[in-house]
Amino acid sequence: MTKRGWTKLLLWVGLVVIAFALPTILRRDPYWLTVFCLLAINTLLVSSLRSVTLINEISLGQVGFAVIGAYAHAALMMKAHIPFWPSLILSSLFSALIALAVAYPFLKVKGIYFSILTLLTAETFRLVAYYWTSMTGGSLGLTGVPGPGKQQVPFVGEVNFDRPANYYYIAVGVVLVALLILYWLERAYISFQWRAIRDDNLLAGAVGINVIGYKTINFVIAAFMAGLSGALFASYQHNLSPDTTSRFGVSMSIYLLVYMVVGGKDYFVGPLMGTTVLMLIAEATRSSQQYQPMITGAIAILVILFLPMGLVGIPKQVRSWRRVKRLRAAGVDGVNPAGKEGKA
Amino acid sequence: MRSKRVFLICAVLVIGVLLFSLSACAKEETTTSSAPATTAAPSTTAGPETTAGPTTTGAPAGEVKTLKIGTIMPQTGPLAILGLAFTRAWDLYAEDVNQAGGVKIGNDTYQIKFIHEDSKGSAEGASTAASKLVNQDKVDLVIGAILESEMAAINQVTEAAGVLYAQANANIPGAPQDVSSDKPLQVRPFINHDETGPIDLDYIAKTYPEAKKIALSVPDIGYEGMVERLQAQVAARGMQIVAQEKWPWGTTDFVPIMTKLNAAKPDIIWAMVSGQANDQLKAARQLGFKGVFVSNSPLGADVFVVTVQDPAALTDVICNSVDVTHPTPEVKKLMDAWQAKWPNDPFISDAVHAYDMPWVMVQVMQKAGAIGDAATLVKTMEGMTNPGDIQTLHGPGYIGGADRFGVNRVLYRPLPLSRIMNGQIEFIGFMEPVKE
Amino acid sequence: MSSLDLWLQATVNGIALGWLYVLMALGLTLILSIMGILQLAHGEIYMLGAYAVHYLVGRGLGLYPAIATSMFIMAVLGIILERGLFRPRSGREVVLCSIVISTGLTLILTSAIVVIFGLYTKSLPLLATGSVEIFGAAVPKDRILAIGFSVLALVLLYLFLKKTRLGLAMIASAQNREGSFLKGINPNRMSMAAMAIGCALAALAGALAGAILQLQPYMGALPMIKGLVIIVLGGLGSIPGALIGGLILGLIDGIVPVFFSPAVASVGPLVVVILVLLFRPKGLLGHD
Amino acid sequence: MSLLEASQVCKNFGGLAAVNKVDLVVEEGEIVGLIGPNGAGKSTLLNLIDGTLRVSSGRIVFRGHDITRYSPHRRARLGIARVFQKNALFRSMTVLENVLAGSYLRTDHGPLAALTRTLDKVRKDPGLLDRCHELLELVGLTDRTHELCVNLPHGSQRELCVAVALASNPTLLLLDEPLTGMNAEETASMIRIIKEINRTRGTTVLVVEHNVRAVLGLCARAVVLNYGQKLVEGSPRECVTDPAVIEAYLGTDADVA
Repeated sequence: MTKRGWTKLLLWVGLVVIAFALPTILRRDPYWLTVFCLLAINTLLVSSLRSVTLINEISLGQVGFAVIGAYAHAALMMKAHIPFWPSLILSSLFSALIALAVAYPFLKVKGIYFSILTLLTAETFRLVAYYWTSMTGGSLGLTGVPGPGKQQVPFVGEVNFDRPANYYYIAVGVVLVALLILYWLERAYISFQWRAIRDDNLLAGAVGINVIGYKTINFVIAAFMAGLSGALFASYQHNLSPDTTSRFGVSMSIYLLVYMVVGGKDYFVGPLMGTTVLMLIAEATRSSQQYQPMITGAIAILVILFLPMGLVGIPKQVRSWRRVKRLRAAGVDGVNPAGKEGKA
Repeated sequence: MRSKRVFLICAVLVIGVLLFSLSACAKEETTTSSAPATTAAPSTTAGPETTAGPTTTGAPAGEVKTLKIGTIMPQTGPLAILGLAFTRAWDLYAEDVNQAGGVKIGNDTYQIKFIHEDSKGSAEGASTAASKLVNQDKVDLVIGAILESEMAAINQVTEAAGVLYAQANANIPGAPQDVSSDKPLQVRPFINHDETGPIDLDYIAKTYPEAKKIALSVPDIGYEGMVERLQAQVAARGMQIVAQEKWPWGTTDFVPIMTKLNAAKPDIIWAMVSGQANDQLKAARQLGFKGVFVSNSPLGADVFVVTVQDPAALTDVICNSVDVTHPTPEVKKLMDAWQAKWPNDPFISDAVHAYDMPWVMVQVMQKAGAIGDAATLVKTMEGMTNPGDIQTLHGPGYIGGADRFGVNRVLYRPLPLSRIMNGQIEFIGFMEPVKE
Repeated sequence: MSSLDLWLQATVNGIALGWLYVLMALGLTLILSIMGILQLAHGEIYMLGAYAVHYLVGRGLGLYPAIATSMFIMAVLGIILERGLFRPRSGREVVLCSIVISTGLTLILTSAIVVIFGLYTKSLPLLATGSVEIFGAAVPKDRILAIGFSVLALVLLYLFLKKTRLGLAMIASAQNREGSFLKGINPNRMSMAAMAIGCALAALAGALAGAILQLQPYMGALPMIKGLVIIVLGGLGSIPGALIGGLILGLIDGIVPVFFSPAVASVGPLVVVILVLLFRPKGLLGHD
Repeated sequence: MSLLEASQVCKNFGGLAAVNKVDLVVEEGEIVGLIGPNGAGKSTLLNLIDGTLRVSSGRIVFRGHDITRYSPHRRARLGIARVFQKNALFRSMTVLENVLAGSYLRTDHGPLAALTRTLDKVRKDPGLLDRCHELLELVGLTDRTHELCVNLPHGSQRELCVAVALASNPTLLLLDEPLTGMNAEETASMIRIIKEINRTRGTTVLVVEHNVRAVLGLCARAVVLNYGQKLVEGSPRECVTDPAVIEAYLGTDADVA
């Protein structure tokens, strides 16, 4: 392992340790745990969006798969009385299945069209949830989505995971496992094919890579993760509503993209960084309520204009600025003395 | 291999932290699950020890404390205008009380402090805000929400923390998110405008005896129960509903809906509780509807006059909202305070409903003799069922609702009735809600 | 009212709405095809245009001069936005940058309007009151006027695009960005013209919609989605496509809620567009 | 049986026939040149053969398989490789990685394996690396293995394109204007590489080229397209002296002579 690899591993372990120690550090303050719980769930959703960018597409429809995951989880637990864990997996799988069903025609559409297509699809899923009153409760919302309930934990005893402070462990744990899977995929051989497709899909096809096939795998995995985050959210919130202002509205789809870009879309920790920074800024600026969207908007624009690599990319960015400065300085040194001499 | 060993150490470390942290929560489980957390002791502040304000009577005694009320309303997003009206009314209420030296509850005098939080119009925003208010700010009471999903989200947090929750507004009375016996700490110091059905129908029967056919315009947000109730009330008066159209939340153009309703040739178009009744009136009149237009929403008659503009359209319009052109002295006082503070913003009639909410809750606390624990307060409130037990800006009211919602936790008070003729607002009077 | 009258009424409503949608969609389609970006803040330009009219009318300007001024201001704003924010920078992903920048812009503009004008719903002076009868159906006069203005604006736009060098260059550039670049058309100038025209059209649509309906800080979101649906339906860069798409969507919005349910009216077009994208990824009248 | 048989192949864009009823036969082991003036449909025909575009009508048979409806990657699997006209490379990758990516077909064990095997393991497979280095040696890029491909000069990028295409060990190599934008030295080197591929590996080559002189030196047989139709077929010498071809090329006499 290289030195950088070690630092990276150490940082990750530190992050995980802090994540699990947070409840103790915060003296089990349910408010901050609520915030961090949502943060974890959102990070997963943003990571799923980032995972689609690996095939050079911008999906504005991850929220649509979160809707499916959330309502499927609610239906499985409330109507079919399936326990929490199987339901969590099944509902995510269901979301992935829907993605698989639409993948072939969807992935033939590229670029800006793909973005519009996914945006409208997510909106369609939301509207279906809105109008399918018998299943989803419609605009009235669905109340009483169960959480994991009391569960036996080895060495610890019975823990009631319905309490927000304890649900935190489930949310963070599941999200960590999901992120680990996504991380694995980026180290796996398949990431090489995705990269090839991202760089040039015609050439990828010409060297024998099944472009639609590998894109489908990516899309389905991303939908699984989005569905998982939706299901986690359903059990966290215990009630769901498909209003435009809810987290299933169009604006959330686009927000996710902002989270990702602000964090740095080329980095695996980008979504985590972006979500954390923007959500914590939103919490910190609670008092300046009507200016809050303005702050988020300004951050988004500034980052795109001045930090194209995002917050995680700052060190790299600074290094490149320095290099440019050095080169300029060198250039000036090389040219200017003569000029000065000439003037003098 | 070295790296494998490191991974092992890391894994052990992570699991260790997890178990340690979890064991803490299992321990806490056993200590706290038996007794719900009680509200924190209010902090004491120095201040003038007089009591006045709309609710206070009696001589000053005891210490001056702070009554902390957390509010959760949409402050950003499309519903923010409602949040604005409500929070401003609450600030004015706090000003009234605090300038008069506070409110006397039991032996102590309380200054009122509001902490406003933004629900962003979403359930997750509401629940985060509730969690902050309850766990960080340690408020004594939570008021707020507009959407049903937000109410459910708040109730979940307040119920777990043992804090009283007074819900603002109920778009859909009797919905699963409304007050009920399975939510022991949720109350509604707010009347529903669907209580106006019999009042409006009786007035129409008297004023427009030949009008029998009603066309209903219904927002598609779960009003089925309210429509059923109205149907029974209509049938009891020998009228009939000839058409009914549902429109989705967020509709701005009502011409298609009104086209269809108008096609049934109704005598009356009835716009069920919605903030867009003015747009509906405009559309109906533009399409040539000449009959009676009823709006039982909290939308002020003055709003109709300002937005519809055309006097020909502003005729035979019946409103149940606060009539700001014919206010009671108390409402006038509130409007003046508003104008003094925000001279550029017209008064929003929802503020009247909002002002009553903390006032009602304070009256309950006064009756209970302490800001006390939530369960006692709810019990006290349930007992205030005699007319006149509660004072509101609209006159004497009482707590009821058992016949409709199974629990007596809903405010009832007189409802205003106005009519617009040729662009002029006529105030008919205050009507007592009728049980039907 | 007979069922025929109902049809007629619904159709006229639909056409009136459709023309407003067309104004939105034309701007979007020009911007999207010439600049290759997704300008999600176009709905906010529409909102801003309406508020500018409101402000100017409040300062004593007549409604029509106010609309003209607002269109001009928005055109200038469009040029500023293009130069300052949307002009592609080397090495950046254009689509991604445009989505994020326009999202930021949406947030900033909406909350700026809230801070400046407050949350209150505002109204503009009515274009007209009452209604006229056409074949037995009552048609609101203000809608007829709105159709008139939209058609006028479109005729002027058509003449501009067909009769001037700049207009012809814009059409060429909308149909084939790279090709026109090779033929010596300056893409930056095209982008500026597209933004200016698009924003002016959005301002007109906003002002007309504001006069027919009402002004709110959040009024831009719905027309934005409608605009996206239309340009996909009609085909990117296709001006007749935007026209036809807008009218189709207007008719759907006018007729479907009357004869079917609003649910069908809101979900239907989305499903249609998804299907169109799947089978003709460049839209009904789009070209490769 | 011929290696590739395209019969009555048509491709329409809207109303325009870019390729119109073209018959093309390529025998195993030969180098065939495809020439014609601008817009004659040469690249389109190549796109139809490698599957980037689907034929409007007609039939394409490769090694006895009817591949008319095959997607590009299935054709690649059968042994068709392609070098695109513009320098199509995996832009974010180094020179070596490009060739590794080109070797996909030799490392593919299905999607499940792709999900479970790490990239590092595949990358460090010694057999694979040897092959890649061999290819880089062939095109003369051994000293730039770890450079980002976009940093190479145009000529070297073109050579790398050939290496990427060869990495899948194709039977038929389709080259789309491999010599455009090259100086004399680079052109000579590219021609040498193509000939060597054909000689040592037995790879059949179908090359579209503008530079008729180069085609004369490279191919044993040439096909001339004009307006989407086949004009003449025969030895390069025959082709360029054919009056119809001269007419088609009118104005570019210098090239022909």
